[in-house]
This record gives sequence, structure tokens and C-alpha cells, in this order.
Amino acid sequence: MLLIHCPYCDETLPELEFAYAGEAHIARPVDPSALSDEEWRDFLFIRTNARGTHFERWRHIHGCARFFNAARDTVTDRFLVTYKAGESRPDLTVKESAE
Amino acid sequence: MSRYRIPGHGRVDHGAPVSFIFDGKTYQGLRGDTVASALLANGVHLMGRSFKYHRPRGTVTAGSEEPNALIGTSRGPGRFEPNTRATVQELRKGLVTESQNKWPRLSFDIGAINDRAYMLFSAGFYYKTFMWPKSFWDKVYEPFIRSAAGLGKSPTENDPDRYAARYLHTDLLIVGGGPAGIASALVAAKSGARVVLVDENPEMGGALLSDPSVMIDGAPAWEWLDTSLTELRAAGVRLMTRTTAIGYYHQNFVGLCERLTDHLDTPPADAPRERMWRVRADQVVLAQGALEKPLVFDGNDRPGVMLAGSAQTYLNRYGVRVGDNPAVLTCHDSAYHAAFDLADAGSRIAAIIDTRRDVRPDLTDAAAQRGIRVMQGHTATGTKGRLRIKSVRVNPVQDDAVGKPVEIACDALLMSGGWTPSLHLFSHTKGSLAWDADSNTFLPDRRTEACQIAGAGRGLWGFGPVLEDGVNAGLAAIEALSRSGNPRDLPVQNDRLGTGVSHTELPTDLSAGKAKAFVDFQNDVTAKDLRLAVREGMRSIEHVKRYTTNGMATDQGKMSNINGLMIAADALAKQPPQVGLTTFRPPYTPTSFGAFAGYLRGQTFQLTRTTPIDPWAEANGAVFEPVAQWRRGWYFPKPGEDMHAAVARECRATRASVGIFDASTLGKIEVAGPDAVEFMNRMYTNPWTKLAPGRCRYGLLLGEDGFIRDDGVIGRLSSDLFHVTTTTGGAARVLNMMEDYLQTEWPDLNVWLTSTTEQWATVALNGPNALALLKPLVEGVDWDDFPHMSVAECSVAGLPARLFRLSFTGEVGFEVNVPARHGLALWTALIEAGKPYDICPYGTEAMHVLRAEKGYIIVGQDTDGTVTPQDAGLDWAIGKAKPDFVGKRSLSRPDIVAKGRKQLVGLLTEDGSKLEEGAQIVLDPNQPLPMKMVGHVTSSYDSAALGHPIAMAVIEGGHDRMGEVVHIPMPDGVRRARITSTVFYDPTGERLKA
Amino acid sequence: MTHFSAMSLLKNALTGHKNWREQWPDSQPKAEYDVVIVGAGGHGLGAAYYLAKEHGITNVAVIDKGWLGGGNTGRNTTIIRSNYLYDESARLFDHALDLWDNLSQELNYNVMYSKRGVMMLAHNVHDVQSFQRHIHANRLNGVDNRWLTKEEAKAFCPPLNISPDARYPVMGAALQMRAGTARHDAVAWGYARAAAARGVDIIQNCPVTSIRRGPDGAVIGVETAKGFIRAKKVAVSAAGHTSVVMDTAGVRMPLESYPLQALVSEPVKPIFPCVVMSNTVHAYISQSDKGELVIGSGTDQYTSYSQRGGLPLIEHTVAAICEVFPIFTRMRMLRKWGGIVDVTPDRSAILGKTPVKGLYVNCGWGTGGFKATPGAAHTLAWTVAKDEPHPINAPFTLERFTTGRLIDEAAAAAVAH
Amino acid sequence: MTTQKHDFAAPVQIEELAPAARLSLRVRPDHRAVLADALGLDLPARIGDRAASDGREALCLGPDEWLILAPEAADLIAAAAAVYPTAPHSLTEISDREITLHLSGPSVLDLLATCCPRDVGALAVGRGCRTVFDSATVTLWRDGPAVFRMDVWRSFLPHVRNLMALAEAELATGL
Repeated sequence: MLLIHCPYCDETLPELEFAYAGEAHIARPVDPSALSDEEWRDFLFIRTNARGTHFERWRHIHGCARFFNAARDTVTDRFLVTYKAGESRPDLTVKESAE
Repeated sequence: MSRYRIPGHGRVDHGAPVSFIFDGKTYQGLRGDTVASALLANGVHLMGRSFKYHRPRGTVTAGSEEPNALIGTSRGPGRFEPNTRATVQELRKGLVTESQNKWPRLSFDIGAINDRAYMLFSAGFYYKTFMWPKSFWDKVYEPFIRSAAGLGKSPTENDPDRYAARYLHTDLLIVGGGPAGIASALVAAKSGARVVLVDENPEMGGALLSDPSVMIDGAPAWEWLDTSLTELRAAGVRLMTRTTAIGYYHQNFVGLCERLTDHLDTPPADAPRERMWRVRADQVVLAQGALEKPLVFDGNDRPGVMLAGSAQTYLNRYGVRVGDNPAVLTCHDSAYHAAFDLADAGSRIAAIIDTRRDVRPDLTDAAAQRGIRVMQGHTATGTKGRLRIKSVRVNPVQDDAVGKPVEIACDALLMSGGWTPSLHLFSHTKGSLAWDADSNTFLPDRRTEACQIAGAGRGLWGFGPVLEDGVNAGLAAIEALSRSGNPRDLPVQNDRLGTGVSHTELPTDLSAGKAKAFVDFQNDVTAKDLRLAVREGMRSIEHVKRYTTNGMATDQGKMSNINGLMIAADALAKQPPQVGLTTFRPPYTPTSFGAFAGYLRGQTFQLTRTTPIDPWAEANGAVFEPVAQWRRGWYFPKPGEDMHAAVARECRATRASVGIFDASTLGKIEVAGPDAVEFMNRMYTNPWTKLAPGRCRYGLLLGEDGFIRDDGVIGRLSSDLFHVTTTTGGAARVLNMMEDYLQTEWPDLNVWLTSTTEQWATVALNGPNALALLKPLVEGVDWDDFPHMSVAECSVAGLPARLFRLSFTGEVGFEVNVPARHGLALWTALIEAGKPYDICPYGTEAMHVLRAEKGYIIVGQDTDGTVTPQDAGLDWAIGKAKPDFVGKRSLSRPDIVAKGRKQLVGLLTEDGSKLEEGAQIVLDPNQPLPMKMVGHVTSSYDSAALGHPIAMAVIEGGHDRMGEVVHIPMPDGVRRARITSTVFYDPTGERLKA
Repeated sequence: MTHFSAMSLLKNALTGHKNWREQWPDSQPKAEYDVVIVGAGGHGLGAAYYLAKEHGITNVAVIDKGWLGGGNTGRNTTIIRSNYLYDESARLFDHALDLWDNLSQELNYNVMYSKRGVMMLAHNVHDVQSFQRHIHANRLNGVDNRWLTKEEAKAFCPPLNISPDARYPVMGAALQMRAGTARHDAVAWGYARAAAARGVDIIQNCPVTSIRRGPDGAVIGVETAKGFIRAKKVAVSAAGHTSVVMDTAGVRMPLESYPLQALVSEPVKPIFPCVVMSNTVHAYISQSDKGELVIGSGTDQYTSYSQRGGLPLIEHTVAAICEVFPIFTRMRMLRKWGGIVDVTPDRSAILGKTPVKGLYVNCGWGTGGFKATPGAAHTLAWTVAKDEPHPINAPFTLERFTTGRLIDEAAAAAVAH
Repeated sequence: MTTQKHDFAAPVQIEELAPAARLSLRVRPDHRAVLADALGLDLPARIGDRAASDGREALCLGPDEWLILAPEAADLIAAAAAVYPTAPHSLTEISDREITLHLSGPSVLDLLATCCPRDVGALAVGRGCRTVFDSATVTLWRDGPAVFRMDVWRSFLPHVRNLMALAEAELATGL
């Protein structure tokens, strides 16, 4: 069971309090009607599925109920950092974890 | 007194005899014995039969790594378990045990003919045959293989015992209560850190329990052990015995299985049998020690052949001599001490056979003093004895040339192939191992978790070095906890240091092809099986393991992995690391399902939600159905009524007068704030801006993929406040989806969501008399301005209420919401007030029928996650003028606008028969299989109101096929049905206007 | 290739098994191949075998970063069935079932395909409706699948608990009699041996680092740890790692990789005669020829390549087994392991051509890939050989995620694959 | 409400408390002070912190969420409504949504540790948190070293009580 730091509660808590919410930084287009079918497909379905650092969303569903972002190494499952919704992707060049 | 027990010797209670049964015979043991030690005390070595060849087997070890001595254990009805390790099961009064995998009896087993034909049962033999004739596989071959395999018998009764679980958070978890673990705990405890020390044995001490001869810190080993444990208890260290660390998971999450009652004569009532501890530790020290390796030679599996260290354990811990004249076969110094201890305890050591030419003189001298003959530079090439070893065949080895054999009589053979660090938990963490060529073992290398490894687990030998290492690990751990501690000196006198060499198979003068030199005892994998696997192209240890099943027995390779690897590497002429090591997987030792299930059994397996009105339904004979997490009243049968009759009556009564229905499970979400209407416009397909306060509207929610996710009636209570209802199953999902958009896509909106599902109890009244019934009970509603699809805050039956006027039946209908605590009061008040109208409680089934008669859909039944609003005939619910809403873009994707999509329609059979839900629909009933199916029946009911069955279906291009006839091929013939509108009852909606 | 038979076994037994030859050579890569297949699992090895056998294309390499059969092929719970709802799925999996039926004889390798029957439990009215829909659809598709009352289900699988007091009472079951299990390793080994015998190179421990494309955009080969390997065609069959490999060819995939865990109990004498799946409580169980209860779990909630997975999920899986089969609480878990499954948005596979010329893909099987092995391999070989869809894999395109023509078994039936 | 008899020998005591007014307040941080004034109650900014004054209690559950307890709801709602135009917010009565258990006794932390994955022992006296007990979302108030209140959604209560009953029996055995 993972340990997750909630950036709102500022506490590190067991995974069972959280719900995974898919890849992060996939903003819903402002005007979907302006998108081609391919662009809309990319928004709906295409995912990075990174092997290594993965930017993803979690929700502290059994806590403060906030959605937030995280960078996690999908090879070790270790969280590199978590940050609040709306904040931009942190620079991890230093944190980048080798396999 | 058992013949092989030494009075007063060991840690067992000689004053407390315990009798138990093995294969129907009663034996005497002592409190503190395991089944294995007690049987050995009685001179019984034969304890089991092997997996494939059914060879007679005795215990090889004295611990949880035992591959052979597996027995069935039981304590009365429902309390039987197979494959229990006799070396672990403690004696308790009335313990009944039996040997396994034999017929008719352990000493004479028909299955042993496999042993005669063993040349046929070579590695992977079953991949190469049993293929002809094809039909024989299912009928003949597989049943044969299955009945031959399988060790013990499964339990066949329900288990009356309870199991428990507990979370535990600590600074430091130390796994292994041997010298290294205790030393770590001693220094860590002083730092004030929360420390937990666990050990799988009934008492702490590890190797100290088997080897009491050393002096630690000036005291005899066992005295030091007692004072140390006292010190730890005093310092508040949590000492957990009979507790196995089964798995090491992410971020120092460790699973511990604590065995609470299997050793008790009579467990207290309600006591759980086992408890799974889910430990989160900031730091972990792994001090799991090392496991002794068997030697690989012909006949190394005969009862009486066991590990030297285990024999020493039986002697010193249980006061049991494993034989009168054991021989010793070794390539490591440690076995000498076993020999010496046994000799000093009165056994006559037949010989010490050492594969090494050169042995430390102090050892040979000590042997000489005891009159023990040491045969240096010798090998063992066979053993004799049917059910117990009688002699061992020994040959000298001179530069790889094996000389003439001699027979040495013995009643036990104590072997030592050296020691392997126990790194199972470490490898659960995916920590990497490094091959140490000198000691021929893998040692811990790169760590992935916050852990230390201490003692024999790092390849150290001797109590002195191990204790020192334990101290250092403890210091490193508390330093990592940013606490400070002081080193501790634990001097050791007459320590038993030692070294050894390592072998593949022992050299032999016999044809290797004939030798039955076992590597995996339980699975009957021999050295030549491993070499055969390599010959057949299995180059990775994973392939070799899977092809031969080496290391896949219930000891999880603890006995066989390293020997298997050495032999495979030798066969491949590679270094072991190039061949790899099979990953150890949790659990460390086999762990009962019950321990994993914990409290999640029976009624606490998963929660069942009930409404405030549920007690009334229960008391009034409702039949319930599970819907999502809820239990809901399905129908309310009168005496003698079946479901069909009850549902028909409930429907008739509702249409004739008034029916009452518990709708409390519907999800409810309060959407409040200045931007509430904007939010609703973006989430739901419908337009909300023009909906006046005090009015309701049917709302449709799509996923971003354009498919229907949920629906419900939504009331606008004020310009800034909506009362949203969702489906019963959808409540949590819808709120999560709304929060997702609100928090991450539209954080600028001033609107907030609150779940009020359980704030309100909801009672639905439907029927021509619903209004008449309700009116007198309501205060605060202007009935002249309360048409269909209205909502008001008022009081009903003197209770604060939110009253909706809406209908899911086509009759005049209301939904009364009152604070949940008053739900039952409201219900009973309405039942009372309804008596003059013959009010009829109805359940979910009648609700389904009534809504189907009106063509109202049930999301999840008439839609299935692939249905768009157009497909469902709900285009009218789409705000055409709205620029965007969730899912809008997907509705214009090519396949969504394409012709021929399955669309929801009504169906009426021509012969008036009822269709089966899920029945498939075709246009041409005479086509051959596979048929072209154009749709299926989604809902089908007998309609009491219409006097005939009705059905809803999705059919390709259905909306353009009104009036057409389609066919439903059933096993008993083809039905014809005509496509109709989905509204079967009161198409003009007259009844709503009442 | 030595022909395997009782005779050859006996003959070799008498000569101490000294004369068995290796089942496949440990090949080193050549400079160029007609077809390179990335991923030496059952799917990849099978595709190579059918390319050689049915299309005469033998200049083929199957490349794997590890040992053949070391991925999901060797980590799954070996359930084989074809009672899927939609025509597309039913055809594909039933095609596989037909091939399973003769696979041992075809490969001269006993893959122990055991038609023990797969029984899927219905625990509520919704399950019943959904299973009935499956059964009717299967009947008209010529796929066997029939409804059992709970008493019939109990008779078919005696350990089953059909007490009405259960938290999830059994209301009945759907049974596919032709379905069952097979020996997973044997599938990989059997295909490897048969493919190698037809000249296919199996190159192990050779990670493919990227797929290279020529100026015209078409595939020209793969970069590997053992250097560049030229290839006219490349087929990716790398399960959980597919999206990583495809990415190097500039093709982004609608895939996410999740950990999937499975476990076995200690071996016991025959007690469990069939395969039972309960999607409502998430319990999948059968008994292996060795006597172990083989139990499948659901996927963890987060994407991962760690092959680990957490304890809570295992606790719930085992609890579910004990709920449906209460006699097993005193059985012991022997071994638990994890795999990586690649999941598409509609939980159906992607099988066939890609936007890149000469690049083919076979992925997205989620938790259901093993059962499809021969069918997927067979139709993929066809598509690679002819550069056109096979009628059976034609619907399983990448394009469907653009057009919206999804094959969503899970949404349609809440049935996990 | 069924109220269990006190048994001071028992390792834990579990009581259902009589219902009080309970409200969920949602407001942007920049309007927090306005609402605090209106409600006459401090609204702590740190998640998990609590405030109390004349019978009213507030617990911060999220960056924009407070759980408020009071003897009765009406005047709170009125007071908040008055500032709505200047400080838009949502104040929703949820008095009936949850039922509150009072948990106390020497083994209360062990009881909670049977089903709460978080380290409840680390929750300081006088603070609170929303967390999970088995599969039920609950709100925990720590009122003393061995005294807690637990708000449980009404329909989840039977399940929570069943689990607690198992744990009580287990704790009583001392094993």
C-alpha cells in the first residue's frame, strides 16, 4: 500500500484514503466543438502511460476530498512529489529517478 | 519417558506431558514440543510421502522451511488444515494429526510404484506425452495426474474460527528475534524510538535457542537472552512471537501474520485464530538469519537424513536426540558442533564425513577427544534403509577420483552443505542481490526501501560478528530516524566460528543418470532433472524452475533454490549470477486465507446499506434485492403470493388508488452558489437557465464519451440552489465526476457540492389518490401553483420537508423528502393516512414495471454504457442552444451520427407471450448460425394495467422501423414481435394532469 | 525437432534422458529479417509460428527483453473462454478456442488444455439480466453458454456456497462447458519449439530500444541492445510495455498499464472441478493439475510497471474467495505475484495495422490476453503476411477510438475479462 | 437511539450520541473571515484544526470546507444568509446525514486500529480528521487521549457497528 502526501492536508497518509484519478495535465479543451475527431480522440483516450516518471492525479477521497497532482515513478511506484491542482508541472530533472 | 528424550534437557517443560495423535496412534510429548520434536523423541522419523514418487520422508529441518514433514492437523469439526509443517505446529492437548499423500498407509503406499518408474517421470515429461488419443486428456490422463498430485486434502467444512486484522505504526520494525535482531532492538530501544521486534517462533532467541554453549556479555547464552528480553520489555519494545513477516510491500509496509490460538489447548471464545498486522514502519531491520543447505547425493532424502543444525536444534531446544549413532556429512565447520553436542548428550557418532581435505585442527582434535572418527576428503554416494536410514555409503575422493566405498551403519545422517542468508523479504522489495564468490551465496546489495540487513542475513558467521552487526544495524536505523544512540559492546566467549565450501552434486562413483540425488525434496526434483532441463534448452533459472518445478514446493525453494542454481549454472558452465536467481515472492511462509480475509467475512465481508424505512419493510415481510451497496424492498408478498402475483397487485393498486415506495436510496446532491446554474448547464445535457425556482426538470448526464452515465429529476429551490437526484448506484460516481470538473476544470465557478443522500429520507406516493391523501398533511404549499414537476420546502405530517411533484409511474406522483431521522415516522404517517385509500406499499420490481409502462428508462438496464441520448430517444433532453456540455463533442463523432445505431423502442409480441430480458433480436429468423443480431430486449414485464406483456429493446435503426416485425429466436422457437413506441400506457399523459 | 510421444519418452528414459535435444536454440540476431516481432510471449511466438507455417515466412525474429514467456504468459491464471457478448469478441475468442482445441497435437507439445468448464456467478438481478443477454447472444453466435440455477451451479461445483444469507447470494450462473484452462508455460514453450523448428530466430535478453522508420515513414527495423536489426515489417506484441515501444515509432496509444496480481494456494487433492468467476465480488478461481488453487485478483487502481501490487487488494480477493467458498479459509496462500496488463478505453484489444507502414500491433488485452493467444497470434500473422486485416481482427482497430465504434464488453455487461 | 450501557470493565465503550445540528460550510478562503464573524465562530484555516465557542464547534475538513456543530441550525443559517451577497458560500444542513458514536476506554486506539489505516494515535487531542473505517468514510474528533467522536453516514452505521462488535469481543479476550 502506497504512502501519499496530500498537498492540502500536508500529511503523508495511506493509499486507502485516496483514489487514483488518471493522468494529470490533460486539460479539457475550452471549445471542444472546434476540435477535429482526432484531436478529440487524443483528449479522450490517448495517454502517456509513462514508464518512469508519470504525472497523475489523485483524490483524497476519504480526507479533504481534494483532487491533486503527483509525479510518481511507475517502475518503483515511489512518489517523487505531489502538488495542488492547477499548479504547473514541477521540474524534476534533479529528482528524475533512474531505473 | 520417550526413548530419545534427555531428561531435564532443552527448553521444553519436562513436567508437562501432552498427548497427541499421529495417524491414529497416541503419542506423548512435552509442553513446548512441536509435532516433529515429539515424534522424534518417540523415535519416529517417517512423517510423510513425497509429491511425485511417494517416497517415504522424514523431517529434514526443525523450522518453517520444512519440505517433507507436512501433516494434516485438526481440532474438531470445521477445524482441519492440510500441509501443516510438523516442525512448526506446537503440541496442544487433543491435537489430532495425520500423514498425507499415501494410500493405504504411510509405511506401505501403493503410490510408491511411481518411484519404480521414476525414469519415465523426468522433468517436463507431461509436456511430451498424454496427447493421444486427444479425447483421453480430459477423460483419462488429466484425472490421473491430478489424483496423483496434491499432497494433503482440502478442508470440506465451513471454518468456525474468526480472523482479525490490525494496523500498526511504528518507528522501527525488526524482523527476526535472533541475536542480531535482539542486539538491534537493545540499542534502538534506548533511543526512545517505538520499536517492534517480531519472530515466527514461539519464543525469541533464534540460533541462541539451538546453540546455548556460548557466553555473551559474561553470561551463558540463555541467561543473556532472558535479561535482554526483560530489558526490551522494560523499554517498551513490542515483542511479538508466533508472528511471521509474510511480505514486505511499498514504503516499509510489512504484513505480519500472528498465530494466536493454534498452540492453545482451549482457546478463549471469540478469540481470533490469526491476526494480520499491517505494519507501517519508518525503518526496518531485517535479521532473518540464514538457512542451512542440504547436500545433494543419491539417497539424501531417506528418513533419518536431516540438516545438522536442525539435529542440534532438536537436541538443545527440545532435549531430543535424533539417533543413537548418527553419522555426519558436511562441507562446513558448523556440523562438527552438532556432532559434538550429540556426542556429549550420549549419542555415538558413527563418523564425521567431511568433503574437505583440510579441516581446522581444533575441530579434528575436539572430535578425537570424543572418540569420533573424522573422514576428511570423503563423499557420500548412497544410503540404505527402507523407511529409515540404516547405513551410508562413503568413498574417498582424491583429485576428483572417487575411490572404493565403505558402508557406515547409522540411524541418522546429519548433513550440512553450508548456509544461505535468508533474504526473502529483502527481495520482496526488489532490492538487488550480489553474488559472493567466496561464500558461494547471494548477499544483499542495492536497497530500495528504508531498511538495514543484519547478521547472518549478510553472510556473517558466529555470534560475535552477528551481535556486533545487529548493534550497528540498530544504530544505523535510529540514526535514519534522526535519533541518537550509543554503541554497545557484546563480547562473546567460546564462540563457534566456522567456514565451509560449497558443492553441486557430491562426487560419486555411480552412474549419475541412475542417482536419485534430490534438490527439491517435496517436488521430487533431482539433480539430473535440472541437468535435463538445461539440456533441453532451459537457460534461465526461471525456465529451469518452471520446467522442473524446482523451488515451487511449499517451502518456496528455501531448501532447493541455491542448490538448484548451482547445478543449473554448472550445467550451463556459467557463473550463478548469469543464470539468475528466482525471485522470492510473498508470503514468506504459506499463510491461511482466513488471515488475509480478516474481518471481511460473512455479513462484514462488504457493507450493506439500509434506509430509515428498512425496519418497516423487514417487519412487513418484504423480499429484498441488493442494488449497488443497498438492500431495497423488492416486493411485499401477502401470504400465499408469489413474486408475480405480488408485483401485479402492487402495480394494480398504485394505478387504481395510491402506492407508496421507499426512494431514500436515490442519490441527492445539493448544488449551491452564484454559479450553480452555469455549472448545471455545463454538466447536464439539459438547459437550466430558464428553469424557474420551485420547478423541476429531468436531467441527463453523459460521460465525455457521449454515452449516458446517469439521470434524475433536479429541482431548483432558488436561483442559486439545485437539489439534484441521481440513480441509486450512481450517487457516489456522479458526485465524484462533478467534483472533478469543478475542482480541476472550472475552479473559477462559485459553486459548491454537498452530498445529502443520507440527510433525507425519500418517500414516493403515486396514484390517482396521491394528491387527496397528501393534501391534508401538507402545510406551506400553494396548490394552485404546484403543477407536475414542481418542488417546495414545506411541512408534511408536521415534519420539515422538501416536496417534489413528479412521477416515475405516469400517475400523479410526489416524492416527500424529510430529515432521515423522521423517515420512518413519515412513512407510517402516510400508511396510516392512506388506509382509506387502500394505500399499497410497492417494491423495486413494481416500480420497474410501472415506469416501463410509461417508457421511462432505467440507466444501466435500458442503457449499458454504449447508449447515446439519441439512441435512447432522449434528444429532447439536450439543450440544443448550449455551446457545450460534458459529452457534447462526442455526439458528433462519425460512428455516433452514423445510421444503424441501436435505438430504444418498444416491443409487443404477436402471440402475447412475455419476452426474456436479454433475448436477442434478428430480422431473418431462418439464417444459419452465426446469426446477424440487430438488438436485444432490455426490459420485459407483464403489464397488469394493459393485460399483456410489454418489452423495451434496442434495435439497429429502431426509430425508423416503427410497426415492423422482428424475430426473437429462442431455444423453444422463434417469437415475432412488432416494434412500437416505448410509451405503452397513457400516451397522452392525461393521468398526470389530474 | 525430436517428435514428442510416449514412445520417445520411453526410449529416452532407457538411455537416461541423455539424448533429448534443446527445444529451441538461443539465437543471436541476424542483420535483417522479413519480420521482427517484439515480445516473446505466447502471442508473439504464436504469430511467428503461424507466419512460418501458414504464410511461408520463416525469416522471422522474435525479440524479448527478458526470457521467452516471462511476461504475462507466465503470470496469468490461465482461464480460457469465449462466451463474450459482442459478435466481434465472440468470433475472436471462439476462433482462439477452436485453435486451443488442437494446439497440443498441432505443436506436438502438451499444453494441457483442459475443458473443465467456466462458470460465471450471478449475484444480483443485474447480473442475471446481463448473463441472460450473453447466453442468448452466444447461442445465436454458435458459442456454447448456458444458464444454471444455483442448485445446478452447486452440483457442478460442490465447494460453492449458495446460502441465501450470503452477502452476495448466488442467484445462478452462466456455464461455458468448452471453456477451461491450459498450462501457460507450455504454450510459450510449445510455440517457441515449433517456430524455431521452422527457422524462426528467438532472441532473448535483447531489449528493443526503439523502432526505426525510413524517410518515407515506413518501418525499417529496430534498435536493440544487440544493435540495429533491419526488418521489412515489425509487429509489437509487448503487453504492458507496448505503449513504450510504440512511442518510439511515433505512435501514441490509447493504453494504460496496471498491476494485476494473482496467487496460488498450497497444493491439495482434487477439490475444485472447474473454473469459477465472480465479477461482482471479483473472485476468479480454478485448481491446477498440481493441486494448487489458482486465484486471480483485480487490477490495482494506479498505473505501474513495478509488477508488485499492494496487500489490500490481495486481502479483498482472498476475502471474496472465502465468501463464495467458505471451506477454503484454512487453506494457505503459497505464492503471490504481479503482472502488468495494458488496458484500452473499451477494454478490448487493438490487433492489426497501425498508421505506420510495416508496423503492426497486438495489445490492449487487459486481464484477458491468455485465452486469446492462438486466435490473436493466428490473425496477426495473417495481417502481417498480407498487410490487410483478417476478417476476425478487422473490428479491433486503432481507428475505433476516433470514430467511436468501441467494443465495450465491460460497459455492456459489467463483466471483467 | 439505542445507547449501550456503560461497562467500565470493558476495554472500550461505544455510545450513539443524540443528534445535534450539523452543517457543512463551503466558502473560499478569502471569505472565511466574513463567515467566521457572521457565525460568531472561529474558522481555523489548517485542515484538522478545531475551534469552539458557546456550544458551537467547527472542524476544518478541507481548504474551503468546515464542519460545524451547534445546538440548533436555524440562526446559523440565517446569519450566514445575511452575508451571502458579499461572501458567497454554501451552508448545508446535514444533521441527519451522519450519526455520531462516542468511543472511549483504554483500548480505543486498538479498536480504531482494526479498521483505520491511518495512524490515529498521531492525531493530536483537540484535532479531528475525515478518514476511512474499513470502507466507510468517517469523521474523527479526538477529545481526549482515549476519547473520540466518530461521525458515520447513517446507512454505513450498521456495518461499522458490526465490525466494532467483532473488535470489542476480540479485545475482551486479551489476545
